[in-house]
Amino acid sequence: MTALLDIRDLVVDYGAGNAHPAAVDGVSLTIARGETLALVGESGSGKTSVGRAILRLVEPAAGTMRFDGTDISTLAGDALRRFRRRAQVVFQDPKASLDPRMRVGDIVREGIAIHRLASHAKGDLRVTHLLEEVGLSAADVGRFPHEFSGGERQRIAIARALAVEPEFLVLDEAVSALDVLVRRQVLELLARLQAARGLTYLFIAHDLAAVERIATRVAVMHAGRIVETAETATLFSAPASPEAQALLAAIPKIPW
Amino acid sequence: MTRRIVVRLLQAAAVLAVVATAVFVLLQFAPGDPFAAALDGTNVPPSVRMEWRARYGFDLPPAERFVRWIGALAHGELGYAASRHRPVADVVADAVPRTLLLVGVALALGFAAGILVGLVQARHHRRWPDRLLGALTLGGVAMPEFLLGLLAMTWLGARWRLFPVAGIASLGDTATWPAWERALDLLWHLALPAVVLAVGVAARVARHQRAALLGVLGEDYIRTARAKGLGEWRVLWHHALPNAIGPVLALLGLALPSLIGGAVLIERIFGWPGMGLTLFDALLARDYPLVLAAVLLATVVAVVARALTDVVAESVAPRRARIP
Amino acid sequence: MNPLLSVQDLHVDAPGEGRSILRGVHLTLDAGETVGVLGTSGSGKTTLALALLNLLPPALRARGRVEFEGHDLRTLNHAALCAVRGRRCAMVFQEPLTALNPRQRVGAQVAEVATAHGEHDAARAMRSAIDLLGRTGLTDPGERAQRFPHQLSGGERQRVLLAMALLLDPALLIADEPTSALDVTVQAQVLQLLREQQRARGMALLLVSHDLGVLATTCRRLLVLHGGRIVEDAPTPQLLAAPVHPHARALVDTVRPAERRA
Amino acid sequence: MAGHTWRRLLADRTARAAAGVLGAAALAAVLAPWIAGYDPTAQPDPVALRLAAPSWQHPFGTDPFSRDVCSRVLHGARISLGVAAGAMLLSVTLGTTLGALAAVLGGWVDGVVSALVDVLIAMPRLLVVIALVATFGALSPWWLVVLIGGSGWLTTARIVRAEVRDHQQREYVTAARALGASRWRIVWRHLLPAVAPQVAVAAALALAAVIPLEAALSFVGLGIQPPLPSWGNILLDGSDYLTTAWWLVVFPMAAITLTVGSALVLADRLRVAIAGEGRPS
Repeated sequence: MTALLDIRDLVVDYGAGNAHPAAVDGVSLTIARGETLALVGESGSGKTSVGRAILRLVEPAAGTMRFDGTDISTLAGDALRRFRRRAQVVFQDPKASLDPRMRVGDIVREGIAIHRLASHAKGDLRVTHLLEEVGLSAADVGRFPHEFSGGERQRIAIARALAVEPEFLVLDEAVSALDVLVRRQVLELLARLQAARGLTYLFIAHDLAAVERIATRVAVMHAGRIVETAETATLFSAPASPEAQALLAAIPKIPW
Repeated sequence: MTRRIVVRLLQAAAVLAVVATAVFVLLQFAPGDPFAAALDGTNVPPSVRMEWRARYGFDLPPAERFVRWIGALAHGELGYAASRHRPVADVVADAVPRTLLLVGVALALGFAAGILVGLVQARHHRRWPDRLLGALTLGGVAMPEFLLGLLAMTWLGARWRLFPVAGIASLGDTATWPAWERALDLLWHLALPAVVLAVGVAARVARHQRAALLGVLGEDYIRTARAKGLGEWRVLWHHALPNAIGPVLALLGLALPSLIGGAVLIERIFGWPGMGLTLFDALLARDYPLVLAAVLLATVVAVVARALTDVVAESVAPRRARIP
Repeated sequence: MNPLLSVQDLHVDAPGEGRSILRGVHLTLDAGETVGVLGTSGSGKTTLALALLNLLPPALRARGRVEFEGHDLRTLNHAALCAVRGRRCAMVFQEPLTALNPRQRVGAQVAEVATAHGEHDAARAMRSAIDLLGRTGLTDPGERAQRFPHQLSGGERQRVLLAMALLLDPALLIADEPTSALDVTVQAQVLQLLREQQRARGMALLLVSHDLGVLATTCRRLLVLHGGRIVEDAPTPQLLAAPVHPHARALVDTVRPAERRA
Repeated sequence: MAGHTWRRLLADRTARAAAGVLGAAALAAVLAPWIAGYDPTAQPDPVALRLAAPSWQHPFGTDPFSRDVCSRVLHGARISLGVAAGAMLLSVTLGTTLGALAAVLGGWVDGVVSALVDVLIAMPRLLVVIALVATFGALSPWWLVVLIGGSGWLTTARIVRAEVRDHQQREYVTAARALGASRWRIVWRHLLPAVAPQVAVAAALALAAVIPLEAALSFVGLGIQPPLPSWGNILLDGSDYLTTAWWLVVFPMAAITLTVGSALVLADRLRVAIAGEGRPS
């Protein structure tokens, strides 16, 4: 199994100021091609910052990040843009992550246009295919995000990410804001896409219960560090760190 | 907080330097000087002209005059106002307190009335008191102050003689009047210009106060307050107003420059002998030292007041947690 | 015996948007009973909680009867309604940060409940507020009471809200998603506190949530709200074991562990 | 126009009425030479027609020189609204450009623009313009546009800078960055459309500030010079006859108050439409 992503001693430090995600204080992790690594931690643990640093949306202060063998921590200009074709992101709140003034067709097409992946006519066709792949219809291209439900919006965000044909997706609390029933459908969609396209996922969540069904392995974060990494089944049956034990204990025990 | 105050002070100093320089440079382009009218007649011998201009430094190169002016300024000397035959400092010392009185009273009246109107409008949102006051405040903002001043002076002053039409004191030997009578006389003269200015302020404040209150009334903590069983006025007064007053106080600083602009016109209409009237007279007489002093002082007042309100508004700004 | 709360045919419409949020809700709740309302987003569960105490935003119109301790809260005059709110029936909201006044110290916000309902001695109101803050698990309550909401953690803020609701020993506590905004471990602690206080005071609890786990571990009876109507009303074990309505079944299925699936 | 802020605005009856008033005023200004019954400077009979009350021949009456007030107000609209529109366009363009550049480039550009705004905004605008006009003597309307417009960009720059910075923090912009969009693509495709409604608010407010400014200048004799009519100098002419010939003042006053009020209402309704952003229309 080859590592698609290999991170060593990642540090993210925002300095003074307050409107930032939490800092990261020396995180190392590897993700193998085709697997799903869940990164779980409470608010302030730094899990979101790890995802953003990998995508180079925030600048890491120290550490190395290798993606498919190349160092991505210092990429710039064209090389950075080419990397962004390979690694994409889906955020928690599709209401915030979709430009409310753009039509769905233009939102999904934006990546295709930036990377000049298709002519105009072919681009249309590709957008249609993508929308159908995520469970929407070709007729939706002319509508605005606010005309859709939360689950449908998240499907639009997934289609936008897939438009540049990435190998790696950061799912930053991508299903946390969805209703339980919709969440299950979107998780099924993500699993289907992973199988069909050979995708690798970094699945960020604040709640262990949410990752049990999708994760291959789970890494638990606390105060900017990873305190435990284990196969999903192992972590749920025998959590080693107090943080993992607390997260597991917090799942309500329904009296069946 | 301390850093903010220091930055504000530095900015205030920068404004003053910029204004002083700009006004001085601009006036160099202006044709004529204070002596043009009096001395450039054919009867005055050139030597006399030279002598008078030399006495007040008008024969020096502009750069040197600027340096001298700034130097004098640092010593509190503002030069000689030829059109008034008095030192500028004396003219200004008379005029500035009058303008401050006018603007201060207008601000106090305007903010008190505006906040009250905003509260009533928010309390009766979308019902008739809100609509009526909304129409009135809109008119109050849309109608230029000088027009309102003109109407008030003509009807309440000239036509119905309820108030004096001009000046700051009644004619006659008011100096011998008892103090309280002089004070009443001053108030009587102050009433119209101050109320006219206050109407514009109140209308603007009310519109902001209403909008700020309505914004705050949609907040969760207002719902909490209602769920506690508080009455509507108590909710408005104790929970909405403290959170909605910040933007309105910030308006104080932002509105002040335009209020001083408005006061200039109002002083002219009502013959109120403050800085505005002084400025107009000085402009007509091309009395440069006086013009410079007038513009500079008006700016000082605006800048200082803005810095103060900024600090106040900052200290009452809603407290929010860090975003995780 | 009459029920403590009896809601009959409650409708809430949004005339501006031309849609209905609640379409005829019926529910009853006895004194001391714990009832959970389960609903997904858009089911109208928050609207239901707010409508009970006439706290709906002005854009929404309600009709129907909400009888509480013998009064119809929908038609009660404003002063009488204010006397019920916070004293006989209190409420806890979802977002503890925004539900607290950012410019008032939290102790004063708790004490205000007492002064609003006739306690004239401000010092005594503050003492009882601090005392209760301590009993809701706030460490050093005297010092915490002097803080502003943004100086507390999320869990502490929710404890403050809870203290505010419990101060006058209400007969009914309505809690709308009281733990959804909290970290999972804090959520567990706050739920534990809520259960303890309910038992100790014997008050009725109407808990509204999207999380079946939260409801099932706290309430004896569960209602499922769907499309503005109560589609299922059953004791918790019965609902878990044999949900009738398809929507209720789907919701139960999402949390049912694999080994219990049919 | 994509984006439903504009659609919400169009659906708003109050906003349509305000826009209608402004549109009618603009139309009247443009068509003044054809719809005004008289030459605004003609003095047909300074004796018999002096200060004639409103009548069918002269719906707004005549002034002390027997000129038709209605024609003067219509032609005055050309000057007053022309100067106002020009000054508004200048200040909004300047403000939007500088505010957006400051927010997007950050660093020293932001420092310079912000410091400039902070410093200049404390200066009383009317005073500065009066001082300038008085210094240079009577100015052509074009110079008035430059002066008034050039001194009015500060508020727009503040608003645009704050709005752009706000939107830069939002997740849809982060998503565009993650897609590999360049800085200027983000500005052009996402940020400018996002702040456009706020710019429109700033424009309406600028118009509401500039019309009274021109009127005030002309009223004290420092703006538009006679015989060219403007709303301000018509008022100046009429101010001596307030108690005897009300029509000299009432009509230009109504014109100013109506146009300024409409601009303010439009700004209000735009704000309401913006607040409803993201919700179904």
